Amino acid sequence: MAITEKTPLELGPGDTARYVERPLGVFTRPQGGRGWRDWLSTVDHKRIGILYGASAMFFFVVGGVEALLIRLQLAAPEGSVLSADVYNQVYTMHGVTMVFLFIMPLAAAFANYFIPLQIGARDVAFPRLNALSYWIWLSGAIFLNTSWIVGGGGADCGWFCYATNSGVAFSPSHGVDFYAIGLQILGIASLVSSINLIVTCLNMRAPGMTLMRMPVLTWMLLITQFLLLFALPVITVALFLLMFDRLFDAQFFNPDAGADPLLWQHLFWIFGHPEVYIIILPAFGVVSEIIPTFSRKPLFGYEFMVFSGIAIGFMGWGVWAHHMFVSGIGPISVAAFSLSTMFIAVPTGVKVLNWLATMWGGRLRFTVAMKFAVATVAMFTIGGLSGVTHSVAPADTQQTDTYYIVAHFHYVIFGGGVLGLFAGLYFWWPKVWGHFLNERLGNWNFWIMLVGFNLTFGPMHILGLQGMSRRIDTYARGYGFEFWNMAATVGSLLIAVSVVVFMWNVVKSKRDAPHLPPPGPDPWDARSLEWSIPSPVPEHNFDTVPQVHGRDDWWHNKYAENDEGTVVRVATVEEAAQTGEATGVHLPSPSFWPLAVAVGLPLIGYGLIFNLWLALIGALLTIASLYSWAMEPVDDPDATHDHHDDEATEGSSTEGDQP
Amino acid sequence: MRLPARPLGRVSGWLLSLLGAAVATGCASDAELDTFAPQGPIARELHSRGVLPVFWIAAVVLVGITVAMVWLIWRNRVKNYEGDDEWPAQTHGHVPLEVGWTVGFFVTMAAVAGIMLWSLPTVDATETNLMGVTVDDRSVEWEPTVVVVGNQWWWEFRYYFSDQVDLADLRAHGDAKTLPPADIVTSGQMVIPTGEEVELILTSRDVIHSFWIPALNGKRDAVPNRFSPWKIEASDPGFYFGQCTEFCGLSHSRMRMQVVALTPADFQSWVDDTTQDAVEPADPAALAGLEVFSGICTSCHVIEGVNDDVFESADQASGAAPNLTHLASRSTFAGGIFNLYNADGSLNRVQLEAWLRNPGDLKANYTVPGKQYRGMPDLDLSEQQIDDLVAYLAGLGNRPADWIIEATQVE
Amino acid sequence: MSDTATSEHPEPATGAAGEHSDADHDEGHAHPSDWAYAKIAIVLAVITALEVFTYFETVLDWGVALVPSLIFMMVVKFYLVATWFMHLRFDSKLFGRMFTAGLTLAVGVYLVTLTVFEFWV
Amino acid sequence: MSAEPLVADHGHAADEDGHDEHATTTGLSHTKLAMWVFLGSECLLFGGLISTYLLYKTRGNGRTLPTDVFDIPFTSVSSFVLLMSSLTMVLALSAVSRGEDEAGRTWLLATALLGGIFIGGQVYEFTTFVREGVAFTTNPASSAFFTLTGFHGVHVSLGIVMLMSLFVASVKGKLTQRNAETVEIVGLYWHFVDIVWIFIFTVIYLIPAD
Ligand code: HEA
Ligand code: HEA
Ligand code: HEC
Ligand code: CUA
Ligand SMILES: [Cu+2]
Repeated sequence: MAITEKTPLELGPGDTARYVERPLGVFTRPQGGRGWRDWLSTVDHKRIGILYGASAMFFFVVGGVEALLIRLQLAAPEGSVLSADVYNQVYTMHGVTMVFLFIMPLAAAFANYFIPLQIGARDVAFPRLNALSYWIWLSGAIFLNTSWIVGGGGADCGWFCYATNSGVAFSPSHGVDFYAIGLQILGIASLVSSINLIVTCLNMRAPGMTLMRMPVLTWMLLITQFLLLFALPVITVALFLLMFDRLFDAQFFNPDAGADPLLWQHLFWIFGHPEVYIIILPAFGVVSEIIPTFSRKPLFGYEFMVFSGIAIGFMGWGVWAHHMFVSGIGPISVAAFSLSTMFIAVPTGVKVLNWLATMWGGRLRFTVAMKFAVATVAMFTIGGLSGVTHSVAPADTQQTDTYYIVAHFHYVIFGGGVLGLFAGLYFWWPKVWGHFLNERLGNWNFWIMLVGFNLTFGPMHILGLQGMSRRIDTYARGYGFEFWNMAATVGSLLIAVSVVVFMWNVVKSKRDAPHLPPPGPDPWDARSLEWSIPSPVPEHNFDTVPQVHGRDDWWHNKYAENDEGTVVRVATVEEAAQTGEATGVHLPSPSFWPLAVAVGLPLIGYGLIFNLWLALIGALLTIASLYSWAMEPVDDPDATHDHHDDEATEGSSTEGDQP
Repeated sequence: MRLPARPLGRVSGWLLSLLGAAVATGCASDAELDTFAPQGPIARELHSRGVLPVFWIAAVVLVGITVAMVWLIWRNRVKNYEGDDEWPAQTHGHVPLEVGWTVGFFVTMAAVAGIMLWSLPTVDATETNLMGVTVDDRSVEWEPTVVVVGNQWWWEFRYYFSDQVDLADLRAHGDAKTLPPADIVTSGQMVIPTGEEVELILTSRDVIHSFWIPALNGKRDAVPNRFSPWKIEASDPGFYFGQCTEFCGLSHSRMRMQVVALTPADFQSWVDDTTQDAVEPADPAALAGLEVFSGICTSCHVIEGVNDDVFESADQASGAAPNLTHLASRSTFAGGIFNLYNADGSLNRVQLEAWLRNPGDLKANYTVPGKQYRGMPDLDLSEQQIDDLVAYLAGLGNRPADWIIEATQVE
Repeated sequence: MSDTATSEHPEPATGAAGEHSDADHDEGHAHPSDWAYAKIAIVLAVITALEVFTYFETVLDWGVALVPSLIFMMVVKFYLVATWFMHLRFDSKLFGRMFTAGLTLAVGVYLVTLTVFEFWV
Repeated sequence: MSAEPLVADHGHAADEDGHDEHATTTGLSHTKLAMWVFLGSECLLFGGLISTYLLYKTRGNGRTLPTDVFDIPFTSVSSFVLLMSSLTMVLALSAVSRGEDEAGRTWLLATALLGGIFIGGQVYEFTTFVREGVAFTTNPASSAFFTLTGFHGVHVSLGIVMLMSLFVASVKGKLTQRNAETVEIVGLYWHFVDIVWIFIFTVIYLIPAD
C-alpha cells in the first residue's frame, strides 16, 4: 500500500542510500533494456501509448471481422451464415469490442502519447499507474473475449444489454457474466487512467503553458478524461447490480418482485451518452491539430473551440434519456430530454464552422492526414444531422431501433471517430516511428475507406426509413431490403480492403524507411511542442523543459509576423528544435507489479463465474502485488544504466528553465 | 386487397444523392414497413409535422455545410505544395462571427424545438371516442382500447368490452402475468375498427419488446412491470405490418405482428365471432385432434370451451402461450411469421405441420427440458397426432376474408 | 490557478504542516488547532443528537418540517466535515472544484433520474 | 474494487528540473489532487447506489422491507462512532504533521478502532436483519439496501486497512512529519466515507419510508 511508501516524499539527492530493501516477491526489479521484457515492465508513457494503439488495432480487426460476419449474414434475405444465437453474440461483441476495445483504447493511445508531449512534460503524473491502466485494460479485453471459448459464447444481449433480457432466465450462457465483469475490469482501467491524465494536465504543464495555451488535442482529451471520470462509476453501479442479479440472485431487475427494468436503462445511458462524446472528442482534438497545420493558419477561434468542447462535455450529461424516447418514461420527460438533446447541435456546429473558417483563406495541403481530417468533418456532419433528426422525439418513434439509427451512429463513430483517429495516425506516425507512412498507399487507403464507408452506412439510412429493424439476424424477402443490404455488404468489404491497405502501408513504410530521408523533428511544419523534439521521441522527451510563451509556441519559434502581417521565418527547424541528446535525465524506473496486479483481476472474474476459490487466488495475487508495489521504491536504487538516479542529480543541474 | 405501399419519397432521394450512392433504382415496391408511407391520421400528422420538417432543416444545413466545404477546398487547395513556402494571412478568430453563427444555430434549433413541441401531441394526446359495440347481445359503449402484451416471441392482444380497463386500472393492478379476464384474447394479429383512435396499453410478461406498426404510428416499448400508453389509427380497411423492434432475445427477428383494420361493421362481426367459445368439432380426425390437444397442449395453450376453466399456467418464462380459440381466423401464426393460408386460400398445412413437428426448426427458441421454456418445445408428436391436430386447429374459427389472406402473402 | 512551477519549497511534501511560506498558491494556511477540530466535532455530535431526536416522534411532532429539517442538518454536517476535516476551507480551491464537480453532477443527474421515475409523486 | 489509487505513485519524471522536486504547475501535490479527483468520481458511484435504494425502498414483493426492521437507536450509535472517527482522524494528521509520532499513532489506532466498531455494528445489523427475514435476495428493497451499505462497509474496511498500514509504518519509524501528506490523503478518503454515511444515515434511515 502506497501509504507506507515514503519515497515520493523523501527521495532527494543523496537520499537513495537509505533504500536498501529489495522489493518483495520473486521478481528482481526490471532494469530496463531493449528486449520484449522491457515492454512488460515499461512505465514510459510513449511505450504505453504504443501498447494501447497496437492492441486497439488488433481489436479493430476482431471487431471488424465480427462486423463482416454481420454483413455477410445480412447480405441477402434468409441468410444462413450465422445461426440466430451466434448472430446475437456476434453483433453484441461487435459493439462492445469496437467501443471498449478499439476506439476508446485508440484514443487512450493518443492521450498517453501526446498529452505529456503537448504540455511539455517528461511523463504522466503517475507512470506506474499508467502501466497499471494499460495492463488492466488488456486483461479485461482478453477476459471479455475468452467468453467465446470458456463462457459458452459471447454476450448475446446487445451492447446496452437491457434488463430483463440480461437476466439468467433469458440469457443463460455465461456470456453476460463476462460482459458484466469484463466491462467492470475495463472500467477500472479507464478510471485510473482518467485520474492520472487529469492530474497530468493540471499539474505537469511546462512553465508558461497555461490552460488556455494548451493545444486543442490536449484540451479535448482532458475533457474526455473528465467525462470518463464521472461516467464510469455510473456504469460500475449498473454492472454491479447486473452481476449481483446474475451471480447472487439479487432482485434488482426482477419485475416479478416489483423491480423496474428501466433502472438499468437510465444507469446505462447516463454513462452511455457521455460515452459517445468520449468517443468523438479525441477525434475532434486530432482534427483541430491537423486542419490548422495543413491550412497553414492557426486554429480559428481557439477559445470558442475549447469552450464548445467543454459545453459538449457538460451538456452531454443532460440528454441520456433520448435513448429511451419510446420506453414509456412519460411525455414530460420525453419533451425535456428531446429539448436538451437538440441544443448540443449548437456547440458542435460552432466547432464545425471553426474548422471551416480555419480552412478559409488558408493554403490547404491535402496530405493523407488532411484528407482524413476533412473527411471527418464532412462525415461527422452527416451523422450529427441525422442525430438531430432523432432528437425530435416524436420523429424518433419511427426511427429508433431501426437501421436509421445504425446509420447515424456509424456516421458519427466511424465517420467522425475512426476517420479522425486515422487522420491522427497518418499525422503523428513520423513523430512516433521516425518515418512516414507511405502517402501513395495512404491515398488508396483513404479513398477506398471513404467510398466503402459511405457505401456501407449510407444505404442504412434508407433501410431504416424503409422499416428495417436493427439487431435482426435475418429478414424476409419482399420487404424491399434486399438491394441496399447487398450494397452495404459490398461496402463493408471495401472497408476491409482499406484496412488491409493500411496494414500493408505500415509494413511497407517500415521496410522502405532506411532508404528514405528521415522526417526530422517537424516534417509538417506544425505548431505544437511535440514537433520541437526529434522523431522518434527520445525516451526522456525533452532535453530541457520548454518555456512556453503563447499558443502554438513551437510555431512561433520558427516564424514571426512582420509589421505587414506577413509571416517570416526566424529560425529553421534544425535551429529551433531540441537535439534529444541530453543524458542523465532522471526517469521513473520500470516495474513488473502493474502487470502482476492486472493478472489478478481476470482471475477474480473467472472465479466469480466458475469457482470462488479461483477468485480468492486472484484477489490474493492482486493484493500481494499491490503491497509489493507499494514497498517498491519509485526509483530503483540499483539501477545503473543511463538516464537514472545518481547521474540524474548531476545531469539535472545542467538543466533549469532556459527561457 | 394489398395496399400499395408508397416507395420512399423525396427525402430518401436527397439522402441518396448526398451519400453519393447510386440512383434509387433498388428501392422496393413492396416496402410494407416503410416509415414514409403513413396510412392513418396519427402517422400522417407525425410524418408531416414531426419527421419531414426536421429532415428538411437537416437537409438545408447539410447542403450548406457541404457546399461551403467543397468551395473552400476548391478555392484554397494548393496543388503542388512541395517547396511551397508561402503563408496566408494568420487570422486567429473573429468574435462577431462566432457570436453570429452561435445565435444562428440557436435559432435553428429553436425552430426544431418548436417542431418537436408541435408534433409531440400527435403521438401522445388521446381523445375520448366511444364506439358502440355489441357483445353477447349487450351493447356497450367501448372506448377502443387493446391491451398489448409482449411475450418471447409473440404478441397477445386483449379486448375488454364488458369490464373495460384503462391505464390507471392496470397500473394499480400491476401484474402482466395475471391480467383480468378479457372478452377476446388473440395473438399475432390485432383487429381494429377503421376511423377510430385505438388506445393501446402495452406491457410484457418477460423481457422488453417494442410494438411498431410503421404505417399507423411510431413505436412504444412493452416493458415488464410497466403499463405504457400508445395509440394507432387506420383510415382505411387494410393489413398493416409490424415488427418487434426492441431486442428480445433469440428470435427477436421473428417476432412480428400485423394490424387488420376492418370497417366498424366488419369489426362488429369479428367481435361476434371471436367472443364465442370454440365449437366441438364433428369430423373424427378433428375430434382425435381435440383429444391430443387436451392431453398435451393444454399445459400451455388455452382454447376457450376446452380448457379455459382448468388452465393454470404455461411452462414458459412468460407463463403464457398463445390463445388458440380462434386460431383459424388469423392469417398468420407463430409470432406473425408464417402464413396460415396459402395464396389460393387453402390451409398452409406444410408449415403448420412442420411447426408441430418441431417448432424450434422453424423459429429459434430455447426449450431445454428442466429449464423454463422460451418458445414452444418439440413435443415428439407422431405424424398421426399431427394430422389430427391440424384437422382440429383448422376448424378453430372462421377463415379470414380473401383480401386479408392475399395481403398476408409477403413473398 | 497559478501557473508558475518554480515555487521553492525548502522542505518538500509538507502537505499538512503549517510551514508554507510562499503566497503564490493558496495551499497551506495554518491549520486549525486540535481544539478547533474538537469544537467542530461537538457541533457535529449535537446535530446528530438532534437528528436522532426527530426519530422519537412522541417527543415532538415535526410534521411537514421533518424532511426539510433533516436534510438541512445533513447538509450542515456534510459541509462541516468537508470544509474543516477535509480542509477544503484552507486548501486550494482546485480540490474543492474537483470534488464539487462530481458532487453536483451526481446530485443533479440522480435527482433528474428519480424525477423521471416519478419518485416524488 | 481496487480502483482506489492506493498507490501514491509520484511523477518524478516531471519534477526533474534539478532543484525542486515538487514544482508542479499548480503547486499542489499530485497525489492529493488525484485523491480529490477520485473522490469526485466516487460521488457518482454512491449517488447511483443511493438512488437505486431510494427507488426500490418500498418494493417489498410482499415480504419484509429493510425499513420495517431498522433499529434506529442502534444505527444512531454506530453512525455517531463513525462520525467521531473523523475527529480522531484529523487529530492523527495534526499530530503527525507536528511531528508527534506517538500521538499520531494513538489517533490512527483510535480511528481504525472506531471504524472497526462501525463495521462490527454493521455485521451485527446485517445478521439481525437476515434473522428477521430481510436477506440480500428477499426483494428489490433488500438487495438495494445491502448493496449500498455493503459498498460503504467495504470502503470503510479498506480505510481501516490503510490506517493500519500507516500505523505499522509509523511503528517502523517510516511515517514522519515529512510524509504527513500520506496521512492527509488517507484522511481525505476516510472523511469522504464518513460524509457518505452522513448522507446515508439521514436519507436512508431517518427520513421515513413514505
Ligand atoms: C461518436 C458518437 C456519437 C455522437 C457524437 C453522437 C451525436 C449525437 N447524437 Fe447520437 N448516438 C450514438 C453515437 C453518437 N451520437 C450512438 C452509438 C447511438 C446509438 C446507441 C445504440 O442505440 O446502440 C446514438 C443514438 C442517438 C439517439 C437515440 C436514437 C434512438 O435509439 O432512438 C439520439 C436521439 O436523440 C442521438 C442524437 C444525437 C445528437 C443530437 C448528437 C449531436 O451531438 C450531434 C451534433 C452535430 C451536428 C448537429 C452536426 C454538426 C453541426 C452543424 C453543422 C451545425 C448546424 C446544425 C444545425 C443547426 C441542426 N443519437
Ligand atoms: C467504434 C465503433 C464501431 C465501429 C468502428 C463499427 C464498424 C462497423 N460496423 Fe458497427 N456497431 C457498433 C460500433 C461500431 N461499428 C455498435 C456500438 C453497434 C451496436 C451493437 C448493438 O446493437 O448492440 C454496431 C452495430 C452494427 C450493425 C448492426 C447490427 C444489428 O443491429 O444487427 C452493423 C450492420 O451492418 C454494423 C456494421 C459495421 C461495419 C460493417 C463496420 C466496419 O466499419 C468495420 C470495418 C473493419 C473491418 C472490416 C476490419 C477489417 C480488417 C480485416 C478484415 C483485416 C483482415 C485481417 C488480416 C489481414 C490480418 N455494426
Ligand atoms: C410448453 C408450452 C407449449 C406446449 C406444450 C404447446 N405449445 Fe404451442 N406454443 C407455445 C408457445 C410459447 C407458442 C408461441 C411461440 C412463438 O410464436 O414463438 C406456441 C405457438 C403455437 C401455435 C401458433 C399460435 C399463434 O397464435 O401464432 C400453434 C398453432 C401451437 N402452438 C399449437 C400447439 C399444439 C397443437 C400443441 C400441442 C400438441 C402445442 N402448441 C403445445 C407453447 C406451447
Ligand atoms: Cu420482441 Cu423483439
Ligand atoms: Cu446519446
